[in-house]
Amino acid sequence: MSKTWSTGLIAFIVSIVVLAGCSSGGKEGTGGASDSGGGADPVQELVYASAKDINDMNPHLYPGSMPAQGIVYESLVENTKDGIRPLLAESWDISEDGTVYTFHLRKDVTFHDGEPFNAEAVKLNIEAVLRNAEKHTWIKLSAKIKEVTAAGEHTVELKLTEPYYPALVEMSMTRPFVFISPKDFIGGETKDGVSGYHGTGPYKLAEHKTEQYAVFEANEHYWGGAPKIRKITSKVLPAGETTYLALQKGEVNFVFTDDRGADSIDVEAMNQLASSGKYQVVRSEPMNTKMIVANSSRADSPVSETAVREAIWHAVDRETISKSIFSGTETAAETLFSSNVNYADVKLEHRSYDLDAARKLLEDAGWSLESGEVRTKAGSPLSMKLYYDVNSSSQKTQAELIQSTVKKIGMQLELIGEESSSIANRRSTGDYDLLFNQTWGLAYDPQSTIAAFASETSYYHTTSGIARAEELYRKIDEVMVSRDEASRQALYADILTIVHEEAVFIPLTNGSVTVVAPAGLQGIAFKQTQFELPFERMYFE
Amino acid sequence: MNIFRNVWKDKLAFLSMSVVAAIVIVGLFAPVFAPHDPNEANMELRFASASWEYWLGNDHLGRCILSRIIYGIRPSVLWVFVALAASAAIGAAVGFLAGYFRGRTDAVLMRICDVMLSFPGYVMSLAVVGILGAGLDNILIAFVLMKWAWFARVIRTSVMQYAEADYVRFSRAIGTGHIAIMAKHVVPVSLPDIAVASSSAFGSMILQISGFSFLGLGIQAPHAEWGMMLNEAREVMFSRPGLMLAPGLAIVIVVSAVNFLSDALQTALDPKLMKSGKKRQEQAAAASARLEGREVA
Amino acid sequence: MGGYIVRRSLLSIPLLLVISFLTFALSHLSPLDPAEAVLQAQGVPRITEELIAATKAELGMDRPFLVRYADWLVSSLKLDFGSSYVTGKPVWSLLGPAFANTLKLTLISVVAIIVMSIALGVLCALREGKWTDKSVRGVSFLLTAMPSYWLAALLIWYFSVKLDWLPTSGMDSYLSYVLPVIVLTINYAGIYFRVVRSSMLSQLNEDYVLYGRACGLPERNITMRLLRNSMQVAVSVFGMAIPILLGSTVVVENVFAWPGLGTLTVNAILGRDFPIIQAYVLILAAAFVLFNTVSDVINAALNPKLRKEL
Amino acid sequence: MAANVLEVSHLHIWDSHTGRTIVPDSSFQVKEGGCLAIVGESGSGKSVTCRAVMRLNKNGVRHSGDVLFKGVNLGELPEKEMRKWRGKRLCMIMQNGMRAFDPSRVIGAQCRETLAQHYDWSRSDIEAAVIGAMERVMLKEPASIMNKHPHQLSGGMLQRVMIALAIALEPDLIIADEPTTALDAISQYEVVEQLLRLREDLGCSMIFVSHDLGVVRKVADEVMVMKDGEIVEKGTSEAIFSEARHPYTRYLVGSKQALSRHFNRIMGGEAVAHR
Repeated sequence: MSKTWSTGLIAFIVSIVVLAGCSSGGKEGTGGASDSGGGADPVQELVYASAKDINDMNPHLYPGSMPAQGIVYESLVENTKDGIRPLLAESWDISEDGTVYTFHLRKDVTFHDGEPFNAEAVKLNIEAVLRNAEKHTWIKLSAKIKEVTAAGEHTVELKLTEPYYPALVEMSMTRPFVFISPKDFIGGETKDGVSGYHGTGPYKLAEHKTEQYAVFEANEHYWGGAPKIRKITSKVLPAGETTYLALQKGEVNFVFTDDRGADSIDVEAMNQLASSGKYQVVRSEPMNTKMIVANSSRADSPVSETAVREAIWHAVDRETISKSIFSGTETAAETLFSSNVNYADVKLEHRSYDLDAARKLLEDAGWSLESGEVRTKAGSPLSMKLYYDVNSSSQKTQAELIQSTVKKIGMQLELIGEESSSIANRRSTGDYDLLFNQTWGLAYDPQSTIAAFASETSYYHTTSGIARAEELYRKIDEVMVSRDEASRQALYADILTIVHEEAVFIPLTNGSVTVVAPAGLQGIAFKQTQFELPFERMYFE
Repeated sequence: MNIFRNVWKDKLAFLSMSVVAAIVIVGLFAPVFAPHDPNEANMELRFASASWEYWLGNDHLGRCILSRIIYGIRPSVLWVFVALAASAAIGAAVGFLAGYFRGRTDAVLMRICDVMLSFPGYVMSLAVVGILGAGLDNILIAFVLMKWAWFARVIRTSVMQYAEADYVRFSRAIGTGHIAIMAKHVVPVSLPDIAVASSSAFGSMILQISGFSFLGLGIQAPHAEWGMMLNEAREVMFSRPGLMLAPGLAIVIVVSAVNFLSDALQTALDPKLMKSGKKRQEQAAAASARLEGREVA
Repeated sequence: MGGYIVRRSLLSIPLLLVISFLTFALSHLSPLDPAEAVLQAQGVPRITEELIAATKAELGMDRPFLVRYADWLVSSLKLDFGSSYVTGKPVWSLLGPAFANTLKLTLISVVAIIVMSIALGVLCALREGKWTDKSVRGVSFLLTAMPSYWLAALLIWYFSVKLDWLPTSGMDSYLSYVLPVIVLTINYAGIYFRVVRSSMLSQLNEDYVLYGRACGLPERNITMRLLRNSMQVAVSVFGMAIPILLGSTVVVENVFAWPGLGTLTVNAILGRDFPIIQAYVLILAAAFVLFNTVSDVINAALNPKLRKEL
Repeated sequence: MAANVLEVSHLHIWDSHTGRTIVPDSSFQVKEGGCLAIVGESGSGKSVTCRAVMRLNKNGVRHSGDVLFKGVNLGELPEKEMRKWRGKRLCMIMQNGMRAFDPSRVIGAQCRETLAQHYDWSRSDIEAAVIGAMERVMLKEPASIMNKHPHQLSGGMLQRVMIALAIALEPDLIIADEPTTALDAISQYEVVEQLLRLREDLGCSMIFVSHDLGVVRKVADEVMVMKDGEIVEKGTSEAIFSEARHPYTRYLVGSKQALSRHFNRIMGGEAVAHR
């Protein structure tokens, strides 16, 4: 009996498997998003490649994709090149003492689910954020809001515990002070998840297939007018070369620098695409500075010495990095902020690529090359760890290049590639010698970046080891409350001079946001941050 | 030694053996063979094509690809071999104990092996790396942790055959110590089986470890490793497909040489096993058991 | 036979318990505090001591280890693996669809692997030592020696770029299955066909082959006999191919951007999303044990001698 | 005088892999209706010779020389034709019934498969023929045997199934390759009885391979003794058993005598076994 039984079993398994295969294939064929790729006809549709899933779109938490959240949710005000501009708030008043902000909301705004956007909704949203305050300590405003009151159907009052000069800037950020329909709250809260993702933005989330794609459709009732691009799809494509192929084949038709500053395809590939005539490559003006951050407070590491940091600065061949690694698309950065950044036009001495100068600095500081290839001082070697984002190929390439050059001056760098979240964690816990980082972008520079010098979550460990740390922190505190332009300018100059002299932020290049888009796409623009793009302004002729 | 003489006779096996030996020697003495420093960047030579000075051209940092391939032998092949040897040694020890003493020892040890083997090896390596963090050392640890049980199984089976042989019984009867018996009668005869088992696992381990490096979980930059080189080449795969060639071929050559060699070892052992149809069937079953050791990356 | 099935199944229960315990304990080996991992995974920009303590209480991590284990085990049986640290969604809602996607890929590949290995195995066994046998084996050796990602890259380059026949990645249509399935099939069929071949060869010398021929049966009938009998060895091997493949598609999924278990898990590992890793390991280990049990039972059905051993 | 049904001349068998000669040069004949026994130790080339006649040696094993079956040179027959002759005209009975049948299929299916190959009969005709043949070899409940797997039957029963199959096929020559070696004494007796009856009923010729001289004496008309591939002696049954010339034959006869006595005792006790 057993023999026939087994034969039957084989047949059974095989047939099941075949059936499963057929049925699944069939389903995919009908329900897939295969038609979403941009064809020859310029339909008003964009499919952009994204390394990661859009993830949880809850705007009051942090796992979600910022570009995606940026088109679904909006803040009260917007940070632009020309300063703070109205968005969901038509206008606002600030009380004499600087502690009460009164926002007058637009009256023609509804959430995607039809709920009205009004003072009550604003109050509920901000209060929900504040009830989860421990997750938002990085944004100082969250600790300074005393009360939110609805002073009328479309008037909201925000009372602060003390005056706070960057309040509006922080209100303009992509998260957490943005608004989701109160109907999506679960039990009056957003901190444990939300039941839907209805914002007020130009696009609404229509479909989300985890780890595959997310579809955003134009919001017909958008207060700023329905966007011309009818549909935006975020397609998950983890690897660079797949993205390039997908672009070539039209499976995706849009690519941009992601929120971590990494491009999913390399410059050469972009140029190839552009020369094919199907695509255009658009770059923003320099948005931020990519840099290596040195941990001055790590006493047991050579990196705590100014001379060592300066030597590294001298050993970075920015020109080559800019020319070879970025094919000239990013320019060499000699200072932490490029001079077009507000308050940053300060005269600072450039440290050029000069290995002899670097060697001399080390020699003078007592690091001598006795035997072997690595300098030593009091028996300990001149060796440090450099952390880079494992998903960014350009960081890795730069790290390897720098490692190879500093070897010539008798310095040893150990390279460690980690996930960006892990690197952020190292930055806040001080568990690093050197790591790659970037300034936060035009909207945040210099004030937010400089405020972060003193912030424990950001650059506290970077700056706290320097001799003039106290002075630095005092000046940072002063500049945040100073209301006089001239003294603000002087303070910023002092601050920038101190960190420059201490060489704790070793600049590499000025980064920009790059967009690869179909040749016919018009209206490509950028925001003041590298985290979002204004899709609603784009259109096909 | 007969086995090795047989392997010698087989031309293909001889070729494979020479290839493996050559690779091991080149890897061991990498500084002698490599024409350049594998980590020395020279951006002027970025993506340069082959030249008399750089036979295989240069990579994205202008480093010598040939030198990197040569230095890459160390993590890609030699360290894998060390991990293999470690897990084979642990497995052999357990296998000897279980196969020789039988009874309760065997039952307990085999239960443990069962548990270890019921974890899908690749999945667990992935999990261990995920928890301990990326890096070649952690991958190797994960492999040793996952592979020893499989060796223990294979070796136990082989030991059981020999432990029941008449001369072993005789030695036992005249009161020779366990360790002496094992050292004298059991270990030497099961060595060929260990060799076959290890060689059949070797190729797949090379593949798997390079796969981890490819996923970015393996060795850290700038050290050269073939999987890592492929990962680097992958970024410019369509603009410069040539970069994928050298490390890819290096892996294919080593792994096929190792596999051919393993196959030759197996056939060299065969005459003993193949005489009767019944034994052959057992062999087929053994082959299927071995298969689990040969998961693909 | 019934008794055997019961005994064999009972044996796998303690095994599953041990596995589940190790799986659960595994995430506690991490140098990172789980609560901290949760916060990091959620991308919270600033992590404070109080926040960690609050998170611990919220996730019930302040309870004793064994209590948490028991709790986790019981809910796991109901496919409730807790919530993802990163997204806060139930793990199964993420793992389920990914599992389905990987399963589709795996099953189709297993069918292709079985068909290929039987065809090639039979061909080579019948032509043992001849040119066909040697060349098929040689080629299969080279193909199995190829890293799957390398092979995948070559195939993408040729079929998707040069010829533009197939999509490069994703899971959008039937055509998306073609390349991943080919890569997996090439990698595994090269191994499995050797099993079929060697078990065919072991049957070739059996008397029933000679007797069948002596009775004037055509070769076709003889081959069918061989096939039927050698399949008994192969069936257990093929049975295990399913769980092995389920756990080994990681690299292929990575290259083809397949929204399956591998992709999900690699991301979970990089994001230290332990509940997903735990659930993944538990599910695959359980699949392993299950298939192992089933293939043992099948073997016992085929070979009555084995039944007595238990 | 009876014609020769099989004439083998200068049969040379060798292993093409190693080049080793297995049978250097043997010639022999089987008379129409006669039974030739091939005797010798294992490895003396008996089975290889039989398979050479059937053209069924393994890949590596080659042979030369003429094998004339009823005047037709089998070596020149196309393989397709040869296959039709196997079973129908030259039938084989194997040593080990347990292994001669496909272990994964029931006996009946295998019998039907064989008969269907040679006769253009309907399924029920075939069934009836098999059942009839089984009854003739004293197999009880043929219908249930047909539904059993080989491992559910005893060696003797399987041997008789093979004989039954031979009966149904009605061949001109039966080659029985050690049909009794693997059996216990009682089954041996039954099988030998059936073989004898088979010859009587069908009037066919037979090659009977064995190293059991007792059985040979009972079955064969002529005996051929092989040693290391060579035919050392050939003659009628009586001649070999009474006046063997070759020392090896004498040694065989001598050493087997003691054992044969035991067998003969059982053969003599027919009545006991039948009850």
